Amino acid sequence: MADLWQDAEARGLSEESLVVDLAGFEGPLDLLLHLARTQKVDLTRISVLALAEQYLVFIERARKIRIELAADYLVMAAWLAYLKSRLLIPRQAKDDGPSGEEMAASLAFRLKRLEAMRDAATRLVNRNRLGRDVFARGMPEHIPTERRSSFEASLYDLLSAYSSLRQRHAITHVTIEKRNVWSLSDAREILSLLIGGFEDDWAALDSFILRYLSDPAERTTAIASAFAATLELVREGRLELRQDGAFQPIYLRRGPKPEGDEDGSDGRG
Amino acid sequence: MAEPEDDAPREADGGTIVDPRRLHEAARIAEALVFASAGPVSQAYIAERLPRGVDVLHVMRELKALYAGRGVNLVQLGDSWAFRTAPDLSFVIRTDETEVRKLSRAALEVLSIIAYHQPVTRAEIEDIRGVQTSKGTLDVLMEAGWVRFRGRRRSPGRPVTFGTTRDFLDHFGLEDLRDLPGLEELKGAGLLSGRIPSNFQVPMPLREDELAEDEDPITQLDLEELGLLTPGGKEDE
Amino acid sequence: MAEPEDDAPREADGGTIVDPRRLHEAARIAEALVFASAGPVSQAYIAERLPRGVDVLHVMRELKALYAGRGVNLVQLGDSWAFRTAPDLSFVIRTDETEVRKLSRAALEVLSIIAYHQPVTRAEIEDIRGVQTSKGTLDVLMEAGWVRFRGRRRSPGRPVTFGTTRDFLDHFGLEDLRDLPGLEELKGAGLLSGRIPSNFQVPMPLREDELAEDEDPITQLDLEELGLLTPGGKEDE
Repeated sequence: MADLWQDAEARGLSEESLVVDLAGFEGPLDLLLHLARTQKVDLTRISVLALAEQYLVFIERARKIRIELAADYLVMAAWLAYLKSRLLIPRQAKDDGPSGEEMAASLAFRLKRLEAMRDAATRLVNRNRLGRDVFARGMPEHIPTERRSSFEASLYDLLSAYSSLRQRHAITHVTIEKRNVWSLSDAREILSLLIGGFEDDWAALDSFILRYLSDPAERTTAIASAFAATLELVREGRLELRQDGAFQPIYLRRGPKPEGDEDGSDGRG
Repeated sequence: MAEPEDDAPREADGGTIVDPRRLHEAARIAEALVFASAGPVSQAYIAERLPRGVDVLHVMRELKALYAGRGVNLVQLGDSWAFRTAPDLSFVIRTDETEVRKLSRAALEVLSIIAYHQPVTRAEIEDIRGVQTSKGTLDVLMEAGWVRFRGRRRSPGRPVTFGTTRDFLDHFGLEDLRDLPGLEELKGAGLLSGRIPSNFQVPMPLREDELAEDEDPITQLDLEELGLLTPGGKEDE
Repeated sequence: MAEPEDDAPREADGGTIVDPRRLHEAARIAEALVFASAGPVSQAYIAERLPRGVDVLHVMRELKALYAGRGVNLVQLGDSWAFRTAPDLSFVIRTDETEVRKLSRAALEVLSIIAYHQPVTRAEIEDIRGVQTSKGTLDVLMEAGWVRFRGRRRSPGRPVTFGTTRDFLDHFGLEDLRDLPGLEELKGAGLLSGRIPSNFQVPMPLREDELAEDEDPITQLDLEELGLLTPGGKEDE
């Protein structure tokens, strides 16, 4: 493990260039996967702690050189900071949050799964593809009408016709001013992203959210909006809240109704 | 499509006709139908046009074997059939104009996730990739005709599910979704599920109190040295 | 089926190579070239792509013989070659040569409005589209069997309401009208951009067999009155 740390230190320079390349990454998991690869170990044997640390260092640098980071990256940073604290601090007796090991396992799983899909994608494009390696009849003599109808249209045709029609008539000219406050929907979206990462146990995430998701100037608006969004999510049953006493940390966990319209990542059977 | 299920053994299977003349005639018809079309032709469509009492699947399999060693092969794509040039001859046929749709990395990734995880919701795709799917990615895949809306998940919110099409099979030369490369291994490793499989091994974070053989306990000093403690020692509770 | 080289070990015209393996390979190449080409392929073009020392004409003749009894024949057109369906099988190819027409943009729009907004009257369709709907458009959709009269609105003039049919669901691969993607999903798939007003809604269509509160079922009498009953009373169900 010590080797890995030194490794990370030695890579300081390349990380610098990574920061500049941020646009080349497909989101935080992609970045993590890249960092994990540079550990040059099998994914099942990576040091999750080292990885979390590398990621956080990376994010810090990006922020220092004022690269605007998408919320996805910051959400991951908040989660990893929380994971780190879980892994490093001995467990408190009354603490019923997810264990660091569980969180690490879930991260390792997600990385492994993403990597597997990457490999699958590569194998897929390298197959013999129609029109490149394999060819169809160049001079077709007929088109089988397999449907009873003599009209051809796909669901995609239908939906895109509908969408563009409705859109055409709905467009009104609205200019939205760029604002430096967190809107309720910003906060809601960020929280929703995090809910996906929650296990079914309580987690004291609020402090990490604030640390990573807002610069000091925005902190007040962030607190206000995040709290309001939290309440809204609680009301919808997608989140539960707990606070043991005044000024104590606020714990969050996934509510009984995780799958909403857009998110809720655990609805599969 | 309301196609009469085509692999259902019709009356044929029991006492299939073996008259070689009729079989040959049926093979000729099937061959002509598929050969004349650029796109895949469904087995049900072929069956409807064969002499009564002939087992389509039997005919198609014979034809497939007949063409196996030739420059043009008969391939099965889901419940359809098509003639395609043999892959090893691509070097002769490929011209400068031949060009296949270029997919962005994101689109390719989303495509494979849909292929391997279908039916899959957008939220699940995003969960796997850890990033929101940008507008246009799914759009491109649907426009290419490789991805379609499949239905809705029977879960709160009834999210729409995505799946792949027959054109997808055709384009990537897959007989069936089961032929997706590495599908079985991925399934076996639990990597096509939303949950961590019980046999998933993460050796790294051992329990706090356990140390690997080659490991020394980490101390507060180490942490500071490594710069892991943020100013103010917040980690220290 | 006989492979070409089975009867090949004779001295070919003019003392060319007769190695059956090479001949077979040449035949495969020629076959694939002719198959994949968009028009007849000249013999010279094929010759250029065959292994050196192989006699094209010999190869093509062998191939022609090979395909002679099959459902697809190799035919010579001047100095070019092409595959054609065997003439005696033209009946199979022709049977349903009802041309498949692409649905026009207007028809697609009207169809989608009917699908999402059903039960919907003609005036409402025009209101949503912002243009008048020609009678032909609705006729085409009726002819396709995708749209039907559902009932009559209990409002002045008792306008007829339109809805989709079972065939519509079949054609578009939907199990249920509620499988049509909603606002969020259209957005997610990149079909709707984010720049839409907040009050923008995509309705959830009423199922085929559900009547809206202000809707009466359509009767035989209505259809007759509207002059919509085709001879034979097909609408009657």
